[in-house]
Amino acid sequence: MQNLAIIRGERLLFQGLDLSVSAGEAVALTGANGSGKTSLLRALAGLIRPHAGDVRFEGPQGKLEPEDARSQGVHLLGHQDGFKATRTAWEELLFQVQWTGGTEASARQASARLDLDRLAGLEVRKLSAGQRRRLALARLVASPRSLWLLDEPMAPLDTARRAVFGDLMAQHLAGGGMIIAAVHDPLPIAARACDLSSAMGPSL
Amino acid sequence: MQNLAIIRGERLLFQGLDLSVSAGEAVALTGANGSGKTSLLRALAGLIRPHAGDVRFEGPQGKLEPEDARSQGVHLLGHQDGFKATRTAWEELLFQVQWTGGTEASARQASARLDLDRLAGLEVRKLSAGQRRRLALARLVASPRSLWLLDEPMAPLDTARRAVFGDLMAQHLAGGGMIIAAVHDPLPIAARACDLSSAMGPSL
Amino acid sequence: MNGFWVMLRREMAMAWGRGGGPLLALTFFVATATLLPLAVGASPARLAAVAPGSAWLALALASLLSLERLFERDYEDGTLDLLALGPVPLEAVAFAKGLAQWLTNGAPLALAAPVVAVALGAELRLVPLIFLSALIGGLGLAFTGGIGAALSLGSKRGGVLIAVLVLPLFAPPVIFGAGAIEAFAGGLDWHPALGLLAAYGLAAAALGPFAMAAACRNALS
Amino acid sequence: MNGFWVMLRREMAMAWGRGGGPLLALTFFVATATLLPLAVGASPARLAAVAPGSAWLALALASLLSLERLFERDYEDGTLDLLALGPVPLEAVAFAKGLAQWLTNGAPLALAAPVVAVALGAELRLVPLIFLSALIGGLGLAFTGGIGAALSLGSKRGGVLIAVLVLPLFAPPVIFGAGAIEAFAGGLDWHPALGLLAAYGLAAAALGPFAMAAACRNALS
Amino acid sequence: MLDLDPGKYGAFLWPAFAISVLVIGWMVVDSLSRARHWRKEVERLEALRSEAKDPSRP
Amino acid sequence: MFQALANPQRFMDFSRWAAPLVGIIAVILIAMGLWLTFSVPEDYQQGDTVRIMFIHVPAAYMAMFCYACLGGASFMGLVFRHSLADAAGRACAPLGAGFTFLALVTGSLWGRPMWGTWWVWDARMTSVLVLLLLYIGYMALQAAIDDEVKAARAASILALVGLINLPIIKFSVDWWNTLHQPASIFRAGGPTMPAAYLWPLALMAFGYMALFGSLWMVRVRSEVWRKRANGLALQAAG
Ligand code: HEM
Ligand SMILES: Nc1ncnc2c1ncn2[C@@H]1O[C@H](COP(=O)(O)OP(=O)(O)OP(=O)(O)O)[C@@H](O)[C@H]1O
Ligand SMILES: Nc1ncnc2c1ncn2[C@@H]1O[C@H](COP(=O)(O)OP(=O)(O)OP(=O)(O)O)[C@@H](O)[C@H]1O
Ligand SMILES: [Mg+2]
Ligand SMILES: [Mg+2]
Repeated sequence: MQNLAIIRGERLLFQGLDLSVSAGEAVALTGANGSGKTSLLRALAGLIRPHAGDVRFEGPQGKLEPEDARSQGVHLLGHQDGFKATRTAWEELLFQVQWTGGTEASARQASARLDLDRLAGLEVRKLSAGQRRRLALARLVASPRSLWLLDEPMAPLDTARRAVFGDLMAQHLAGGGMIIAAVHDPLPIAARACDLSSAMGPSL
Repeated sequence: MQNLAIIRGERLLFQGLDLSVSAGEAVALTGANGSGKTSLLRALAGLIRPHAGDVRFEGPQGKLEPEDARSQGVHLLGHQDGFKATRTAWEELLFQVQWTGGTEASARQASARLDLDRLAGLEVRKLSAGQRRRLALARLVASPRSLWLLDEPMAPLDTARRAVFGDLMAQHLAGGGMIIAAVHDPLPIAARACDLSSAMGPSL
Repeated sequence: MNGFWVMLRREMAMAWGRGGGPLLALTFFVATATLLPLAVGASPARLAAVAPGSAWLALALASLLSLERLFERDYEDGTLDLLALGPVPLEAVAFAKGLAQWLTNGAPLALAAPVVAVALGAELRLVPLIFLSALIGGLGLAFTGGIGAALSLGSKRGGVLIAVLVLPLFAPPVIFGAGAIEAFAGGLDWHPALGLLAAYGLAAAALGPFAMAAACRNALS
Repeated sequence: MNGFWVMLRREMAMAWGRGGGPLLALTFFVATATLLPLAVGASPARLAAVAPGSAWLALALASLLSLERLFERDYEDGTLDLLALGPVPLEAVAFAKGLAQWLTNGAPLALAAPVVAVALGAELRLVPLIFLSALIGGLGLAFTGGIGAALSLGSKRGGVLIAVLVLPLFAPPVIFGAGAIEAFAGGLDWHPALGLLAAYGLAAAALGPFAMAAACRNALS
Repeated sequence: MLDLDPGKYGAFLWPAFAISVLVIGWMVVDSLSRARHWRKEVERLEALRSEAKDPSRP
Repeated sequence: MFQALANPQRFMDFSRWAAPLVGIIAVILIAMGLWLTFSVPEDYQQGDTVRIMFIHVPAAYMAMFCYACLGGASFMGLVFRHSLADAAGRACAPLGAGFTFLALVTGSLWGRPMWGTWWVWDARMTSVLVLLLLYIGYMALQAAIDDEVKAARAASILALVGLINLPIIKFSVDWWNTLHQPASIFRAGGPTMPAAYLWPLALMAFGYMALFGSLWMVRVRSEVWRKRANGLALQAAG
């Protein structure tokens, strides 16, 4: 699926933001703390309703219903990863993958790719911050959805894993995917910069 | 209070680690994901019991009981910050400061220092990731405890705030404090490096 | 519909998962029923009179306790975000949750209800009706309870708030269920009460998911 | 001891804070008491017989519901780490929590208990004793309940597990409390039962904090 | 001289003894089978380990 | 004794022959007890139902005795952090729950002909039911926490807290007058029971006790093995 997303969000935080992302493109959202990066990502995912303006999705065959686009084409990875602390890493990964449209085989592949096989039997509660983040990233890899909305995805990863994740993102883009990532440190891939601070008032 | 901490931790994760920190010193703990940085910090704080080895604290007048040292000389800031989502930022800050031995005046000063005054009345739930982290850092500044144990303290902060936090750390050290921080990116202050990966087996 | 099954399977697995699952709900049920005689005194005549009704009360309270977690955990740990972006609408998710709740808590409780009632002194001939009414009633309790659980998301005192929101919704099934048993015991016609109970359960299962989904969306935004 | 007051003030503030606080507990109490007649039938004679006891039952269950949050939230959001590194030992923290629970939930419930009992048909002369026994009993309920809440930290099904752990510990106060009222109503000597109730409450307040603190440390490690 | 006829009380006496036999039997069987299971498991794993340690054996 | 057995290997060596031996003693005692149970004369009041006493009372004693053992093991586990003590506690709980269940059921089967009811909510019976709930709570708590060490410690705390139930059971008949018999054996001033009944009762009681001892050792052994197997499995996994 090749999507073209056209976005015009507008909130008390920022006004008149225009942003459009097309297949194969990555956007690095930057901005001071509280400038609205997380809010923008959640609005794109349809979890919060923008004060004004709207979000449109387009597929190769023209306009898509936002509901359909979101239920089949969007991965949101926020600060909270939705893992149940007392289930095993593999149980949780498998559920998230199947829920977002992947299969058991693709989950297995992603787990190998992110070096999770030896952690699969551990309870999520016992994973370290970086291990847990890798588990969350595995879902993105395992179930193909074209738009990735990432909120500070790399913070807890160590250097080696950041490089791996950079490769994964590059591969996603090469396959026609799109990425919008809120970051404070530069992304390890080429990305269009979008600074929210410029679109708003004084930083909080 | 000027402490000298002598640490010999030993766990299944790493063995025979020896580390001692004296007044005015900062240590940057690095290590791959899962190498045991968080576990080490929690062991230093006395929350988990090391498999072997022990943690000792020394004050200017000689040995300190670990309980006393921990209940009066240690700040631990982990991934979880202990804020109640539905209370206001100020209420939560004030409680944490008073609990760790500070006063209302010092809380007010720290809030100004970290640029939190405009957020004081907001519920913690509404703060952005970086704002919330700043709220957590304010506690360290407001109640004087000599050993700071920090777990990836800077990840959600924006560039300007990282500089501010660097100043705060430098000031703490200058006043005879100690810092042990688990990080993936370099600290903005001079710090002795301690790599956990070298003391352990293959990374997970 | 694949998403629905994935969801249902997960909910069932989490409820039955290691650690006992329905066993704990049953134990709570038994324990509540144990406290009752301690509180109202042990005279058998007095107990027998209130036995079936009290079993129903314990049923409602036991359901209530297990309800609190229905959405709250998912809300706090971010699962609800994920569920909102899934292949099926939140209404189906809510339905799966209610159904799983009924199957993993309501059904075992329905099995235990007659046992508890008899232990408190109910007559043996009431057993089938107590089981049936508890089973049907459980459907209503699960789905109306879910509404309360969803509405209290993000509030400070979930537990008590749910109770306050849900107890009024629990009143009709308790009336109908206990009423059917009462009628049967008194030799009256118990079909209407049981019919009303079933109607209530089905209505709750049909409408509840919409309310739950709306409440979840509201909590997320 | 300064730390103790900071802690107590915070707990009280959180309980009374915006959103209702004890009001919700009271509402739950009233609602439970309302369901009872629905469940056991409205015959006044039957109700009056079980009235004081049912008030006690509702009291125990209402305490139970509000208990779940006593430690769990603090455990999950990292507050417990902070509390473990505070100026006073965890035992004092646990005591402050139990005390706050009693003051903000037990005391209002004790005020409501006589009202509910009278509404269900208890005699007026029972009122002072119902209040007193509920107030004293609340102390035991708060502290033994806290033990269950702390023990179930980090387990899979907090709510129901607490119920299972705590209900056996609730049995003695319910027996003593309801027993005192029963004895008084029957013209017997009610002092021994009330004395036992007070002894249980004091013992729970004295020993409970140690068990709670041990359980919290265990959960953190 | 064994008095095995409890008369009208048989309905209570025999179930009491029967259930005692059942429960005690369950305790015995459960304990022994658990012990057996874990003993076997230890033996199996130890065999596995000695195999792994000794690469000369196939 | 404790010091010696606290070493798992020494315990294994000891229990290897002690468990079957005590088991055989249990069988002999219970067999003799059963023989006497059915050969003593009927009670002039209770008739043949008095024979239920010989399984009811030992079960009731064991219910309490197991809980006392559980409390002791829990205490040792908490204070000395010894894994064998945790295993000892875990081994007590299901056995104790079994005996408690038996005490309840046989008591109730005895109560029907004697008092005309299966169950009354008097203090003795209720407190025994509470004992069963405590056993269940202990096992449920242990099952609900995955970290084994933590589970054992949490359950131990519960077991210690629950110890207060034991005096309540023991003295409930004295504190409240209820349907249930007051103590007739372990009382100040010596037993009040006819000697003819004392013998089978004593045999059965000691038989139950020996049975518990034997099964307890078997269960502790399987706990030790289980730990060893888990350790080996972890090693094998790397
Ligand atoms: C379910 C109901 C019952 C329960 C839970 C129960 C429980 C107990 C317990 C815990 C004990 C040992 C207490 C002690 O050491 O003092 C005991 C002893 C005894 N029970 Fe029961 N009992 C029940 C029913 C009955 C009935 C119906 C009878 C007889 C009519 C009976 C007769 C006795 C006798 C004679 C003793 C020995 C007392 C002594 O010598 O110390 N029990 N029972
Ligand atoms: N529910 C809410 N009600 C009121 N204000 C809110 C709410 N949620 C967020 N805000 C405010 O909106 C602003 C933007 O928050 P957001 O989380 O989007 O920032 P961010 O750019 O992600 O910052 P960070 O870099 O710190 O993560 C913040 O100032 C925050 O206080
Ligand atoms: N309770 C536990 N039981 C078993 N293993 C655990 C437990 N807690 C942590 N671990 C394991 O211990 C290792 C160290 O975890 P820790 O959180 O200390 O790592 P870390 O160095 O902080 O890593 P990161 O950089 O990802 O935060 C991890 O492999 C983790 O899976
Ligand atoms: Mg953000
Ligand atoms: Mg870490």
